[in-house]
Amino acid sequence: MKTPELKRLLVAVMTGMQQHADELRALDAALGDGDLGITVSSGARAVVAALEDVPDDVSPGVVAKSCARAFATANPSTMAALVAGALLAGSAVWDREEVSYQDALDFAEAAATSISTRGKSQVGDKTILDAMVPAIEALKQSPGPAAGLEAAISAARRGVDESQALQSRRGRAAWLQERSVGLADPGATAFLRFLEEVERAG
Amino acid sequence: MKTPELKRLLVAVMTGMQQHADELRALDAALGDGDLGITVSSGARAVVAALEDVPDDVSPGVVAKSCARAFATANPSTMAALVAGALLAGSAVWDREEVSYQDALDFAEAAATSISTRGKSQVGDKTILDAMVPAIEALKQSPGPAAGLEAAISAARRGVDESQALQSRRGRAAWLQERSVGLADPGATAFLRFLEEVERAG
Amino acid sequence: MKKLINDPERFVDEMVEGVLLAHPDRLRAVTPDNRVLARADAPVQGHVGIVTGGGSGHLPLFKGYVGKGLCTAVAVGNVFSSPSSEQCYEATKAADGGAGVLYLYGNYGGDVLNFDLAADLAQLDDIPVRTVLGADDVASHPKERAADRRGVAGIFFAYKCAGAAAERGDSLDEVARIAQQAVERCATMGIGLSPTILPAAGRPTFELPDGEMEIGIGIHGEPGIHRGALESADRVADRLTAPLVEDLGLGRGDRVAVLVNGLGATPLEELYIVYRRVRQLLDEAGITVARTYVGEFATSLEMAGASVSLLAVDDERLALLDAPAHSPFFSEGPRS
Amino acid sequence: MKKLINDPERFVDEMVEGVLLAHPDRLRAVTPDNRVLARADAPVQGHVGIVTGGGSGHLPLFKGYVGKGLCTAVAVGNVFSSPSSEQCYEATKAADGGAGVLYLYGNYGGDVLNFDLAADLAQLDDIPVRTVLGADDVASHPKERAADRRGVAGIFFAYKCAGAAAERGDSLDEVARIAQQAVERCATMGIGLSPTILPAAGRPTFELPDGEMEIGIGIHGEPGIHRGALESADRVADRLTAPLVEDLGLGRGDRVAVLVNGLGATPLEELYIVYRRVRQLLDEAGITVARTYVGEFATSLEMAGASVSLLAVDDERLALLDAPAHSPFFSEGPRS
Ligand SMILES: Nc1ncnc2c1ncn2[C@@H]1O[C@H](COP(=O)(O)OP(=O)(O)O)[C@@H](O)[C@H]1O
Ligand SMILES: Nc1ncnc2c1ncn2[C@@H]1O[C@H](COP(=O)(O)OP(=O)(O)O)[C@@H](O)[C@H]1O
Ligand SMILES: [Mg+2]
Ligand SMILES: [Mg+2]
Ligand SMILES: [Mg+2]
Ligand SMILES: [Mg+2]
Repeated sequence: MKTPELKRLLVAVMTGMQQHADELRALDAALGDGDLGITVSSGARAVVAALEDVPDDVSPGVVAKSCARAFATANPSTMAALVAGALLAGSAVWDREEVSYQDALDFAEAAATSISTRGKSQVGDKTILDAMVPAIEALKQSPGPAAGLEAAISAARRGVDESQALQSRRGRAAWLQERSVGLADPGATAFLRFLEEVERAG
Repeated sequence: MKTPELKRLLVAVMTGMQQHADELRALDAALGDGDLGITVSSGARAVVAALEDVPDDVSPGVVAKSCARAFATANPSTMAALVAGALLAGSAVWDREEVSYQDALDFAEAAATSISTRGKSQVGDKTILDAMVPAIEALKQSPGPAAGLEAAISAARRGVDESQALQSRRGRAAWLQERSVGLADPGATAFLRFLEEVERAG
Repeated sequence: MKKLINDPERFVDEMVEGVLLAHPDRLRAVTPDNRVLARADAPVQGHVGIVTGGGSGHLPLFKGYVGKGLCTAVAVGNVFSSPSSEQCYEATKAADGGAGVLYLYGNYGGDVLNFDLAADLAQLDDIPVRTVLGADDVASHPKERAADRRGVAGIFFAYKCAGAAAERGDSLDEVARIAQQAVERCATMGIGLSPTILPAAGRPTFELPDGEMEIGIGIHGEPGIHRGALESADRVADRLTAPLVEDLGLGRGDRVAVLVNGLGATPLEELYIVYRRVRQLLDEAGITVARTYVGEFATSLEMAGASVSLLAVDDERLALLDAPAHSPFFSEGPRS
Repeated sequence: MKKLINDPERFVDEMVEGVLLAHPDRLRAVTPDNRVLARADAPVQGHVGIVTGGGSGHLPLFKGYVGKGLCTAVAVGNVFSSPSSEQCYEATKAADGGAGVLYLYGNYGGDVLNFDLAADLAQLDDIPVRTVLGADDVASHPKERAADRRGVAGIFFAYKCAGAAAERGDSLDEVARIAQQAVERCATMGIGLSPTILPAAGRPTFELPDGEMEIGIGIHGEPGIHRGALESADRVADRLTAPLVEDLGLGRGDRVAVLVNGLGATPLEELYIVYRRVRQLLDEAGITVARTYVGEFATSLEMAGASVSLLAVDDERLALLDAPAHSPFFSEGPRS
């Protein structure tokens, strides 16, 4: 995939993401402060706007960097900072003209590592990582993009569902302690919606 | 009527008045600040409590003075101050052991004059006087207590009804200007309810 | 009812008890029922005393303006209800330092009746009393009847000016003159977005459906001059400001102090958004904003809404505004 | 929505514009987008700079504590949302007077991530940075995890102490030590009675039926430790105070400063009713209340509710609390 196609895909995905603002607001209101809807919708809108100014002749890595900056400053919450950091980490492995399925995998792994490092968090803490890490694992185990995406979505969905039973250990949701049990993590759900939008756009 | 009977009558009337708190609150909320319900209910309660401490061997004038003090301090609003002043003015003409129908009339006239003087108000300003003055007029024209009370109630009711069409010229309600037209004056209504309670108790 | 209270009947008593416990070095109870409070150092010998008072539910009004450079004593009524004449009279005695006493309070029937009676009592004690009524709400009466207007947030300016004059030792006549001018050169208009609930009544004092506004509302929820769908902050600021400029006859080159006051539940953020527009309007009209106050100065329990006050100022009035003033609720300038 | 706003997306920008228009002599914009503000006289050469920041919607927190004897600069986020790392970095540069910079803000994930990044950038400029996190909300974590608690109203005490230390010329290490101790010796717990509405979302951030209360609520409406039917003010004060006394290990003979803070829509009268009970409890426990603060110090837009904070004090900390501090939103003591 080259830059023009990547940009088109991202615009489609980020446009789609804005429709999930309500759901994410509600989930974050139950477990946190209710601003994740705004973070995702204004962040996605900012990414779309930023992509308009990105020329077609830059590398996919530069595209990711632009997205990172736009998402980070639109509504700089925890999620915005973690996602932006993740995109920056991923962009570092994308310094080429065209990216392959393997490159996408490498990007995702670098991104997850970044979130884990900056957030001092791991799978089981009931964060975005509970959807992201199993999804990456499923991608790795799949033969190619199409099957991979489907497997990743299933894995992310399972991650969201299974982590409901857990207690949140990071971010605002951790303050809820036992009362967080039974609720879905907003960040993990956002990641699931992201994968679904990729499937829809692709 | 002597002091013990007067006290019994007043306790009955003031107990009954507390049931009109809601209506008076609502009327005062529409035309003013909504506190007339409290003024009347807490004032009436204070009068009942004060009457318990009034010995039977004082003059009816002293009874009226005790009521004035109790009503004035319970919730010292406009109405409380005007009514207390009116009772004090009335009590001055009651310095005797037993009061007659004529004494009641004199009391009422002194009371109305006090309100008019202190409030710088007259009939037509859409205040308590719009019910009180016609009621006193009806009393004067009647042969005796029973017929008099009935006539007074009718006159007061007419006063309340007719003054609805007027614009309030005194107190908070005056700020409403044209918007006060069509609403009943809370103070005039309170006076009507007072007469009705006297009839019920008698 | 979203209220943090105990027995509604004890609302005022417990509130005053809290105030006295919190600020024992600044305020003292004059009467055993705690309904009359004075500056800890009152009376100030040789200085004019200033007595204020009125119903409760308006904090920092009224008791919050008892302090150095402000009022000397206050009579505390029940919620939205006048103090009694005895209480006003006790406040008068506590404030009298031998130079006479100014009554400075809002123009409400019950208050006027009770303070007038207190003045009669004070006269028997040879305490000279003058009365100046806060009457700044332009929505309550047209200019021809300016003296009949109700008093709202703008009384803060009168406290500030009269308090500074009394503190520097002005005569009763002079303090009264300064207060009267501050009242006459001040105009206020407010907007209500939600009603208030009297603790003892447990119910809204008036109906105001969600999404509606009442322009010209009083600080007890008295109806205003226009009710309609809630508009933007800028449009509301336009509606509130234009009549004030008109009423005070302000024009290019004039100077004003601005007070944007919150009625209770409206966030400070929104008051600054309103101020922004007020300021734009005044700038456009060539009127200089010499001093700005934004915050809660006169509230109505948990009412949502705001008011805008303008005070026309000259050098004299500015100096009075800038004089130090210190109460537990309002503090500005050096503390002596 | 009972809000006096214009375009919800411009809520913060217009609010900050209003603040700058109102207080041009005290605050200045550091960046053209007005999202970084500093004391008008910043940086103060040779003195430690204190940078704070966080989401908007909490006035007077955060920008209200920028002033003499308080913080030096602030990074202003969107409503309930962290400022960006660039904004934090700009604030750092504006605050640096050559003696290093203390970051003092509330313990929230987004803020920590962005301030940490700013500290990395500042290091490249050779500006020494230390970080102290407000973490006083005992409802958010048990004592074993005290450092993970969220920061709420008690950060006021840390501002006051650290600001006084910076103002008198203490070193960065010393200012950081004083701030850290103020955080550690402070505990807060709050109650929410109604939710708050984000201007841009236009909907309550959480559900809280009328007549219910959330004990232990955070200043963004984060759930607390108990939800149930609203109780009397005294009972609520009991619930809020006991855990603080326990957490700080306070006992007979200890001294504290008390802060009763309103979350936005709760009338000042009710805060004093709460204070009354808090005071009774401390008196009964033989704990001396050395200083009292009642009012709005850290809000959550129009949320109804309150919080109680206790700060354990000794003579040193009392002197820091009593040092003069002057911002447009908080003023105490002589102005130099
Ligand atoms: N330390 C962390 N590590 C990884 N993910 C985190 C961490 N803290 C929070 N998150 C994720 O961020 C989501 C909340 O994002 P957001 O609403 O932006 O946070 P906030 O409002 O607290 O700034 C959570 O649902 C969780 O998935
Ligand atoms: N100046 C006046 N003269 C006569 N009656 C008055 C006057 N002002 C008010 N009233 C009466 O008082 C009633 C309101 O009483 P109240 O609610 O106690 O007043 P407030 O709440 O303004 O103190 C009015 O309905 C009217 O009948
Ligand atoms: Mg959130
Ligand atoms: Mg009334
Ligand atoms: Mg009243
Ligand atoms: Mg957030």
